Amino acid sequence: MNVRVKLFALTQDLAGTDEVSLALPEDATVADVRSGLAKLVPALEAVLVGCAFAVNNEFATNDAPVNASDEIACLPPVSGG
Amino acid sequence: MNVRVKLFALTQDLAGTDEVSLALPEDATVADVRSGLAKLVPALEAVLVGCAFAVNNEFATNDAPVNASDEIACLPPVSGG
Amino acid sequence: MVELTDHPINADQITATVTSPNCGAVVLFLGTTRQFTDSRETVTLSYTAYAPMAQSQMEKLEDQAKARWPVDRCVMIHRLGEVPIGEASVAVAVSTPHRRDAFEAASWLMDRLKELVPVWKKEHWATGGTDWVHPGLVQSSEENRLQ
Amino acid sequence: MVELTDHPINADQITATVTSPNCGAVVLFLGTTRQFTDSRETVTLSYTAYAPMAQSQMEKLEDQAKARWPVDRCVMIHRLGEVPIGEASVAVAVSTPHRRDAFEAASWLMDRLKELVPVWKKEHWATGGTDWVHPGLVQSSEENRLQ
Repeated sequence: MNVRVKLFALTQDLAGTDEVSLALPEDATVADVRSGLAKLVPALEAVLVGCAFAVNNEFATNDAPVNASDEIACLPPVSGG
Repeated sequence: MNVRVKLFALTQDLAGTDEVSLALPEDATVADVRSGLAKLVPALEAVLVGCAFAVNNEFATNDAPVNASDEIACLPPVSGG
Repeated sequence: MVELTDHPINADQITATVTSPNCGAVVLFLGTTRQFTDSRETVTLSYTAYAPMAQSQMEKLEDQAKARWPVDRCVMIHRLGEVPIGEASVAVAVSTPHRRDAFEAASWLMDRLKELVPVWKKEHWATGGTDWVHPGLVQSSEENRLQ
Repeated sequence: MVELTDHPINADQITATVTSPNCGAVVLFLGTTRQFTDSRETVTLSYTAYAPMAQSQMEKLEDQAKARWPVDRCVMIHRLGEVPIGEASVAVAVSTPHRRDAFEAASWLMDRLKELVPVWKKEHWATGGTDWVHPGLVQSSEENRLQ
Protein backbone atom coordinates (compact mmCIF):
# COMPACT_ATOMS: atom_id res chain seq x y z
CA MET A 1 0.00 0.00 0.00
CA ASN A 2 0.97 3.66 -0.34
CA VAL A 3 0.81 6.00 2.64
CA ARG A 4 1.33 9.73 2.61
CA VAL A 5 3.34 11.37 5.38
CA LYS A 6 3.10 15.06 6.20
CA LEU A 7 6.29 16.91 7.08
CA PHE A 8 6.68 20.10 9.11
CA ALA A 9 9.24 22.74 10.01
CA LEU A 10 12.83 21.41 9.76
CA THR A 11 11.76 18.06 8.32
CA GLN A 12 9.84 19.88 5.60
CA ASP A 13 12.89 22.01 4.80
CA LEU A 14 15.23 19.00 4.78
CA ALA A 15 12.95 17.02 2.46
CA GLY A 16 12.08 20.04 0.31
CA THR A 17 8.40 19.07 0.39
CA ASP A 18 5.48 19.08 2.83
CA GLU A 19 4.37 15.52 2.04
CA VAL A 20 5.95 12.31 0.80
CA SER A 21 4.43 9.04 -0.32
CA LEU A 22 5.84 5.73 0.90
CA ALA A 23 5.24 2.20 -0.41
CA LEU A 24 4.77 -0.06 2.65
CA PRO A 25 3.58 -3.63 3.29
CA GLU A 26 -0.11 -4.03 4.27
CA ASP A 27 0.67 -4.73 7.95
CA ALA A 28 2.98 -1.75 8.32
CA THR A 29 3.42 0.18 11.57
CA VAL A 30 4.77 3.61 12.49
CA ALA A 31 8.21 1.98 12.80
CA ASP A 32 8.00 1.09 9.10
CA VAL A 33 7.03 4.67 8.29
CA ARG A 34 10.18 5.85 10.10
CA SER A 35 12.50 3.49 8.27
CA GLY A 36 10.75 4.08 4.95
CA LEU A 37 11.12 7.84 5.35
CA ALA A 38 14.82 7.53 6.19
CA LYS A 39 15.42 5.45 3.07
CA LEU A 40 13.39 7.70 0.77
CA VAL A 41 14.82 10.97 2.14
CA PRO A 42 18.33 10.34 3.49
CA ALA A 43 18.52 13.98 4.68
CA LEU A 44 15.89 13.11 7.32
CA GLU A 45 17.74 10.15 8.77
CA ALA A 46 19.70 12.13 11.40
CA VAL A 47 16.66 13.83 12.85
CA LEU A 48 13.96 11.13 12.67
CA VAL A 49 14.99 9.59 15.98
CA GLY A 50 13.97 12.85 17.63
CA CYS A 51 10.61 13.07 15.83
CA ALA A 52 7.22 11.90 17.03
CA PHE A 53 4.54 10.57 14.71
CA ALA A 54 0.81 11.14 14.59
CA VAL A 55 -1.83 8.97 12.98
CA ASN A 56 -5.16 10.69 12.36
CA ASN A 57 -4.27 13.61 14.64
CA GLU A 58 -3.20 11.45 17.60
CA PHE A 59 0.33 10.75 18.78
CA ALA A 60 1.21 7.18 17.74
CA THR A 61 3.97 4.90 19.04
CA ASN A 62 6.25 2.79 16.81
CA ASP A 63 4.05 -0.31 17.12
CA ALA A 64 0.85 1.48 16.01
CA PRO A 65 -0.51 0.08 12.72
CA VAL A 66 -1.00 2.36 9.74
CA ASN A 67 -3.44 2.08 6.85
CA ALA A 68 -3.49 3.65 3.40
CA SER A 69 -6.38 5.91 4.38
CA ASP A 70 -4.67 7.25 7.54
CA GLU A 71 -3.38 10.77 7.82
CA ILE A 72 0.20 10.31 9.00
CA ALA A 73 2.43 13.13 10.20
CA CYS A 74 6.08 13.34 11.17
CA LEU A 75 6.39 15.81 14.06
CA PRO A 76 9.78 17.24 14.99
CA PRO A 77 9.98 18.49 18.60
CA VAL A 78 7.33 21.17 19.03
CA SER A 79 8.09 24.74 20.06
CA GLY A 80 4.78 26.53 20.28
CA GLY A 81 3.91 28.87 23.06
CA MET B 1 -2.64 65.67 73.31
CA ASN B 2 -5.44 65.17 70.81
CA VAL B 3 -5.12 62.57 68.07
CA ARG B 4 -7.48 62.02 65.21
CA VAL B 5 -8.40 58.47 64.17
CA LYS B 6 -9.79 57.62 60.73
CA LEU B 7 -12.56 55.04 60.54
CA PHE B 8 -13.53 52.86 57.59
CA ALA B 9 -16.28 50.53 56.39
CA LEU B 10 -18.18 48.95 59.32
CA THR B 11 -16.36 50.99 61.96
CA GLN B 12 -17.32 54.16 60.09
CA ASP B 13 -20.96 53.05 59.97
CA LEU B 14 -20.99 52.06 63.64
CA ALA B 15 -19.49 55.38 64.73
CA GLY B 16 -21.53 57.41 62.26
CA THR B 17 -18.43 59.39 61.25
CA ASP B 18 -15.22 58.88 59.27
CA GLU B 19 -12.95 60.43 61.90
CA VAL B 20 -12.94 60.88 65.66
CA SER B 21 -10.68 62.91 67.93
CA LEU B 22 -9.30 61.36 71.16
CA ALA B 23 -7.66 63.06 74.12
CA LEU B 24 -4.66 60.92 75.11
CA PRO B 25 -1.60 61.30 77.38
CA GLU B 26 1.61 62.46 75.69
CA ASP B 27 3.26 59.00 75.84
CA ALA B 28 0.24 57.21 74.37
CA THR B 29 0.52 54.08 72.23
CA VAL B 30 -1.79 52.33 69.78
CA ALA B 31 -3.17 50.37 72.78
CA ASP B 32 -4.35 53.67 74.27
CA VAL B 33 -5.97 54.57 70.95
CA ARG B 34 -7.90 51.29 71.10
CA SER B 35 -9.14 51.78 74.63
CA GLY B 36 -9.86 55.47 74.02
CA LEU B 37 -11.92 54.64 70.93
CA ALA B 38 -13.92 51.99 72.80
CA LYS B 39 -14.74 54.47 75.56
CA LEU B 40 -15.64 57.31 73.20
CA VAL B 41 -17.72 55.14 70.83
CA PRO B 42 -19.16 52.18 72.76
CA ALA B 43 -20.66 50.79 69.53
CA LEU B 44 -17.09 50.04 68.36
CA GLU B 45 -16.10 48.05 71.42
CA ALA B 46 -17.23 44.65 70.14
CA VAL B 47 -15.32 44.91 66.87
CA LEU B 48 -12.10 46.71 67.88
CA VAL B 49 -10.39 43.49 68.95
CA GLY B 50 -10.62 42.38 65.31
CA CYS B 51 -9.27 45.65 63.92
CA ALA B 52 -5.70 46.53 62.97
CA PHE B 53 -4.26 50.03 63.31
CA ALA B 54 -2.05 52.05 61.03
CA VAL B 55 0.16 55.00 61.94
CA ASN B 56 1.27 57.14 59.00
CA ASN B 57 0.20 54.51 56.44
CA GLU B 58 2.05 51.62 58.12
CA PHE B 59 0.55 48.80 60.16
CA ALA B 60 1.31 49.48 63.84
CA THR B 61 1.25 47.11 66.81
CA ASN B 62 -0.28 47.95 70.20
CA ASP B 63 3.05 49.11 71.67
CA ALA B 64 3.75 51.60 68.87
CA PRO B 65 3.86 55.22 70.14
CA VAL B 66 1.52 57.80 68.64
CA ASN B 67 1.95 61.57 68.35
CA ALA B 68 -0.51 64.36 67.79
CA SER B 69 0.76 64.90 64.24
CA ASP B 70 0.40 61.22 63.25
CA GLU B 71 -2.23 60.01 60.81
CA ILE B 72 -3.88 57.16 62.69
CA ALA B 73 -6.36 54.74 61.13
CA CYS B 74 -8.52 51.98 62.51
CA LEU B 75 -8.64 49.16 59.94
CA PRO B 76 -11.31 46.46 60.19
CA PRO B 77 -10.35 43.20 58.40
CA VAL B 78 -9.72 44.05 54.75
CA SER B 79 -11.67 42.49 51.88
CA GLY B 80 -10.21 43.92 48.69
CA GLY B 81 -9.49 41.82 45.64
CA MET C 1 2.71 50.82 38.56
CA VAL C 2 -0.11 50.84 41.09
CA GLU C 3 -3.45 52.57 40.78
CA LEU C 4 -6.78 53.06 42.52
CA THR C 5 -9.48 53.92 40.00
CA ASP C 6 -13.21 54.56 39.71
CA HIS C 7 -13.20 53.38 36.10
CA PRO C 8 -13.60 49.94 34.52
CA ILE C 9 -10.40 47.92 34.26
CA ASN C 10 -9.08 47.45 30.72
CA ALA C 11 -7.18 44.19 30.26
CA ASP C 12 -5.57 45.13 26.95
CA GLN C 13 -4.12 48.31 28.34
CA ILE C 14 -2.66 46.42 31.31
CA THR C 15 -1.08 43.64 29.26
CA ALA C 16 0.32 46.25 26.84
CA THR C 17 1.83 48.11 29.80
CA VAL C 18 3.59 45.06 31.24
CA THR C 19 4.69 43.45 27.97
CA SER C 20 8.42 43.90 27.54
CA PRO C 21 10.85 42.85 24.78
CA ASN C 22 12.99 41.25 27.52
CA CYS C 23 10.18 39.01 28.68
CA GLY C 24 8.50 35.94 27.23
CA ALA C 25 5.68 35.71 29.76
CA VAL C 26 2.82 37.89 30.92
CA VAL C 27 0.34 36.78 33.57
CA LEU C 28 -2.75 38.84 34.28
CA PHE C 29 -5.09 38.09 37.18
CA LEU C 30 -8.54 39.67 37.31
CA GLY C 31 -10.76 39.41 40.36
CA THR C 32 -14.34 39.61 39.12
CA THR C 33 -17.63 40.15 40.88
CA ARG C 34 -19.59 36.96 41.49
CA GLN C 35 -23.36 36.90 41.33
CA PHE C 36 -23.76 34.28 44.06
CA THR C 37 -21.98 33.91 47.41
CA ASP C 38 -23.08 30.71 49.17
CA SER C 39 -26.40 30.85 47.29
CA ARG C 40 -27.09 34.47 48.27
CA GLU C 41 -27.54 36.69 45.23
CA THR C 42 -25.52 39.89 44.91
CA VAL C 43 -26.77 42.70 42.67
CA THR C 44 -23.62 44.75 42.88
CA LEU C 45 -20.49 45.27 44.97
CA SER C 46 -18.89 48.47 46.08
CA TYR C 47 -15.35 49.02 47.30
CA THR C 48 -13.87 51.70 49.51
CA ALA C 49 -10.22 52.20 50.44
CA TYR C 50 -7.92 53.99 52.80
CA ALA C 51 -6.42 55.39 49.63
CA PRO C 52 -2.96 56.71 50.61
CA MET C 53 -2.14 53.56 52.59
CA ALA C 54 -3.59 51.25 49.91
CA GLN C 55 -1.41 52.98 47.34
CA SER C 56 1.75 52.74 49.46
CA GLN C 57 1.06 49.11 50.43
CA MET C 58 0.66 48.17 46.77
CA GLU C 59 3.89 49.98 45.90
CA LYS C 60 5.71 47.99 48.58
CA LEU C 61 4.28 44.73 47.26
CA GLU C 62 5.46 45.63 43.76
CA ASP C 63 8.98 46.29 45.11
CA GLN C 64 8.96 43.02 47.06
CA ALA C 65 7.83 41.00 44.04
CA LYS C 66 10.57 42.57 41.94
CA ALA C 67 13.14 41.67 44.60
CA ARG C 68 11.96 38.08 44.77
CA TRP C 69 11.29 37.23 41.11
CA PRO C 70 12.80 38.58 37.87
CA VAL C 71 9.72 40.75 37.30
CA ASP C 72 10.37 43.34 34.62
CA ARG C 73 7.08 45.25 34.73
CA CYS C 74 4.19 45.09 37.18
CA VAL C 75 0.71 46.62 37.30
CA MET C 76 -1.67 46.48 40.29
CA ILE C 77 -5.03 48.22 39.98
CA HIS C 78 -7.92 48.21 42.43
CA ARG C 79 -11.23 49.62 41.34
CA LEU C 80 -13.26 51.60 43.91
CA GLY C 81 -16.93 52.52 44.09
CA GLU C 82 -19.57 50.34 42.51
CA VAL C 83 -18.42 47.33 40.49
CA PRO C 84 -21.27 45.63 38.62
CA ILE C 85 -21.52 41.82 38.46
CA GLY C 86 -19.02 40.29 36.05
CA GLU C 87 -16.68 43.26 36.02
CA ALA C 88 -13.18 43.25 37.48
CA SER C 89 -12.55 44.81 40.87
CA VAL C 90 -8.82 44.10 40.87
CA ALA C 91 -6.09 43.43 38.34
CA VAL C 92 -2.53 42.23 38.91
CA ALA C 93 -0.17 41.72 35.97
CA VAL C 94 3.53 40.97 35.67
CA SER C 95 6.03 40.20 32.94
CA THR C 96 9.02 37.92 33.46
CA PRO C 97 11.52 36.24 31.13
CA HIS C 98 10.00 32.78 31.82
CA ARG C 99 6.47 31.76 32.65
CA ARG C 100 6.91 29.94 35.98
CA ASP C 101 8.04 33.18 37.65
CA ALA C 102 5.13 35.15 36.17
CA PHE C 103 2.56 32.71 37.60
CA GLU C 104 4.28 32.64 41.00
CA ALA C 105 4.73 36.41 41.27
CA ALA C 106 1.16 37.25 40.20
CA SER C 107 -0.28 34.66 42.59
CA TRP C 108 1.89 35.92 45.46
CA LEU C 109 0.92 39.55 44.77
CA MET C 110 -2.79 38.69 44.90
CA ASP C 111 -2.38 36.74 48.15
CA ARG C 112 -0.55 39.67 49.78
CA LEU C 113 -2.92 42.29 48.34
CA LYS C 114 -5.87 40.51 49.92
CA GLU C 115 -4.10 40.42 53.29
CA LEU C 116 -2.39 43.80 53.44
CA VAL C 117 -4.06 46.43 51.26
CA PRO C 118 -6.75 48.44 53.11
CA VAL C 119 -9.71 48.06 50.77
CA TRP C 120 -13.17 46.97 51.87
CA LYS C 121 -15.99 45.36 49.94
CA LYS C 122 -19.68 45.85 50.54
CA GLU C 123 -22.15 43.29 49.22
CA HIS C 124 -25.47 44.67 47.98
CA TRP C 125 -27.84 41.69 48.23
CA ALA C 126 -30.68 41.03 45.82
CA THR C 127 -32.94 40.86 48.88
CA GLY C 128 -32.18 44.53 49.60
CA GLY C 129 -29.67 44.63 52.45
CA THR C 130 -25.97 45.36 52.39
CA ASP C 131 -23.07 43.85 54.30
CA TRP C 132 -19.53 45.03 54.75
CA VAL C 133 -17.23 42.08 54.26
CA HIS C 134 -14.77 41.83 57.15
CA PRO C 135 -13.34 38.29 57.18
CA GLY C 136 -13.10 36.87 60.69
CA LEU C 137 -14.68 39.85 62.41
CA VAL C 138 -16.96 38.74 65.23
CA GLN C 139 -20.07 40.89 65.42
CA SER C 140 -23.81 40.62 65.75
CA SER C 141 -25.64 40.57 62.42
CA GLU C 142 -27.62 43.70 63.32
CA GLU C 143 -24.40 45.64 63.73
CA ASN C 144 -23.30 44.56 60.29
CA ARG C 145 -26.49 45.76 58.62
CA LEU C 146 -26.66 49.36 59.58
CA GLN C 147 -27.24 50.61 56.08
CA MET D 1 -12.79 27.67 23.03
CA VAL D 2 -9.62 27.02 21.07
CA GLU D 3 -8.36 28.92 18.07
CA LEU D 4 -5.47 29.19 15.63
CA THR D 5 -5.27 32.67 14.17
CA ASP D 6 -3.17 34.86 11.88
CA HIS D 7 -4.31 37.99 13.70
CA PRO D 8 -2.97 39.81 16.77
CA ILE D 9 -4.25 38.48 20.09
CA ASN D 10 -6.62 40.81 21.94
CA ALA D 11 -6.44 40.43 25.72
CA ASP D 12 -9.66 42.30 26.45
CA GLN D 13 -11.68 40.11 24.15
CA ILE D 14 -10.26 36.98 25.78
CA THR D 15 -10.87 38.08 29.36
CA ALA D 16 -14.40 39.18 28.39
CA THR D 17 -15.00 35.72 26.89
CA VAL D 18 -13.91 33.82 29.99
CA THR D 19 -15.41 36.12 32.63
CA SER D 20 -18.43 34.48 34.17
CA PRO D 21 -20.90 35.60 36.85
CA ASN D 22 -20.20 32.29 38.63
CA CYS D 23 -16.50 32.96 38.88
CA GLY D 24 -14.41 35.33 40.98
CA ALA D 25 -11.11 34.70 39.24
CA VAL D 26 -9.71 35.07 35.74
CA VAL D 27 -6.11 34.24 34.87
CA LEU D 28 -4.72 35.12 31.45
CA PHE D 29 -1.30 33.99 30.30
CA LEU D 30 0.33 35.58 27.26
CA GLY D 31 3.49 34.22 25.70
CA THR D 32 5.26 37.14 24.07
CA THR D 33 8.12 37.35 21.62
CA ARG D 34 11.47 38.15 23.21
CA GLN D 35 14.04 40.29 21.47
CA PHE D 36 17.03 38.44 22.89
CA THR D 37 17.63 34.69 23.32
CA ASP D 38 20.95 34.05 25.09
CA SER D 39 22.26 37.38 23.76
CA ARG D 40 21.29 36.62 20.14
CA GLU D 41 18.93 39.24 18.77
CA THR D 42 15.67 38.19 17.11
CA VAL D 43 13.97 40.52 14.64
CA THR D 44 10.79 38.49 14.39
CA LEU D 45 9.37 35.03 14.99
CA SER D 46 7.11 32.99 12.81
CA TYR D 47 4.96 30.03 13.78
CA THR D 48 3.60 27.17 11.75
CA ALA D 49 1.23 24.41 12.90
CA TYR D 50 -0.15 21.05 11.96
CA ALA D 51 -3.48 22.81 12.23
CA PRO D 52 -6.10 20.03 12.57
CA MET D 53 -4.05 18.19 15.19
CA ALA D 54 -3.11 21.41 17.03
CA GLN D 55 -6.80 22.27 17.22
CA SER D 56 -7.83 18.82 18.49
CA GLN D 57 -4.95 18.66 21.00
CA MET D 58 -5.95 22.05 22.42
CA GLU D 59 -9.58 20.91 22.67
CA LYS D 60 -8.47 17.84 24.61
CA LEU D 61 -6.39 19.98 26.97
CA GLU D 62 -9.40 22.22 27.58
CA ASP D 63 -11.52 19.16 28.43
CA GLN D 64 -8.84 17.79 30.73
CA ALA D 65 -8.44 21.10 32.57
CA LYS D 66 -12.21 21.28 33.06
CA ALA D 67 -12.21 17.75 34.48
CA ARG D 68 -9.38 18.52 36.89
CA TRP D 69 -10.27 22.03 38.10
CA PRO D 70 -13.62 23.85 38.42
CA VAL D 71 -12.92 25.79 35.23
CA ASP D 72 -16.04 27.52 33.96
CA ARG D 73 -14.71 29.03 30.74
CA CYS D 74 -11.45 28.50 28.90
CA VAL D 75 -9.79 30.12 25.90
CA MET D 76 -6.61 28.88 24.19
CA ILE D 77 -5.35 30.79 21.15
CA HIS D 78 -2.15 30.26 19.20
CA ARG D 79 -1.11 32.82 16.65
CA LEU D 80 0.48 31.57 13.40
CA GLY D 81 2.63 33.31 10.79
CA GLU D 82 4.84 36.22 11.71
CA VAL D 83 4.66 37.53 15.29
CA PRO D 84 6.64 40.76 15.74
CA ILE D 85 8.76 41.35 18.88
CA GLY D 86 6.66 42.17 21.93
CA GLU D 87 3.42 40.71 20.56
CA ALA D 88 1.73 37.63 21.93
CA SER D 89 2.13 34.29 20.16
CA VAL D 90 -0.10 32.37 22.57
CA ALA D 91 -2.87 33.11 25.05
CA VAL D 92 -4.42 30.83 27.66
CA ALA D 93 -7.21 32.10 29.90
CA VAL D 94 -9.53 30.44 32.40
CA SER D 95 -12.18 31.49 34.88
CA THR D 96 -12.79 29.63 38.15
CA PRO D 97 -14.74 30.40 41.32
CA HIS D 98 -11.52 30.90 43.34
CA ARG D 99 -8.12 32.15 42.29
CA ARG D 100 -5.85 29.27 43.29
CA ASP D 101 -7.54 27.00 40.72
CA ALA D 102 -7.29 29.62 37.99
CA PHE D 103 -3.51 29.99 38.46
CA GLU D 104 -3.03 26.22 38.58
CA ALA D 105 -5.20 25.46 35.56
CA ALA D 106 -3.69 28.18 33.36
CA SER D 107 -0.17 27.14 34.30
CA TRP D 108 -0.94 23.46 33.64
CA LEU D 109 -2.53 24.27 30.26
CA MET D 110 0.56 26.22 29.15
CA ASP D 111 2.90 23.40 30.25
CA ARG D 112 0.86 20.83 28.31
CA LEU D 113 0.42 23.09 25.28
CA LYS D 114 4.18 23.47 24.96
CA GLU D 115 4.63 19.69 25.16
CA LEU D 116 1.75 18.39 23.10
CA VAL D 117 0.43 20.90 20.57
CA PRO D 118 2.12 20.60 17.15
CA VAL D 119 3.24 24.18 16.55
CA TRP D 120 6.76 25.20 15.55
CA LYS D 121 8.63 28.43 15.98
CA LYS D 122 11.22 29.87 13.64
CA GLU D 123 13.65 32.50 14.90
CA HIS D 124 14.61 35.19 12.41
CA TRP D 125 17.94 36.49 13.70
CA ALA D 126 19.10 40.08 13.43
CA THR D 127 22.25 38.69 11.78
CA GLY D 128 20.15 37.42 8.89
CA GLY D 129 19.74 33.66 9.41
CA THR D 130 16.75 31.69 10.58
CA ASP D 131 16.45 28.66 12.84
CA TRP D 132 13.61 26.30 13.45
CA VAL D 133 13.32 25.72 17.18
CA HIS D 134 13.17 21.98 17.91
CA PRO D 135 14.05 21.48 21.58
CA GLY D 136 16.34 18.51 22.12
CA LEU D 137 16.70 17.64 18.46
CA VAL D 138 20.25 16.57 17.66
CA GLN D 139 21.39 17.91 14.30
CA SER D 140 24.28 19.68 12.70
CA SER D 141 23.93 23.44 12.62
CA GLU D 142 24.08 23.52 8.80
CA GLU D 143 21.02 21.30 8.63
CA ASN D 144 19.15 23.71 10.88
CA ARG D 145 19.93 26.72 8.72
CA LEU D 146 18.61 25.70 5.36
CA GLN D 147 16.62 28.85 4.85
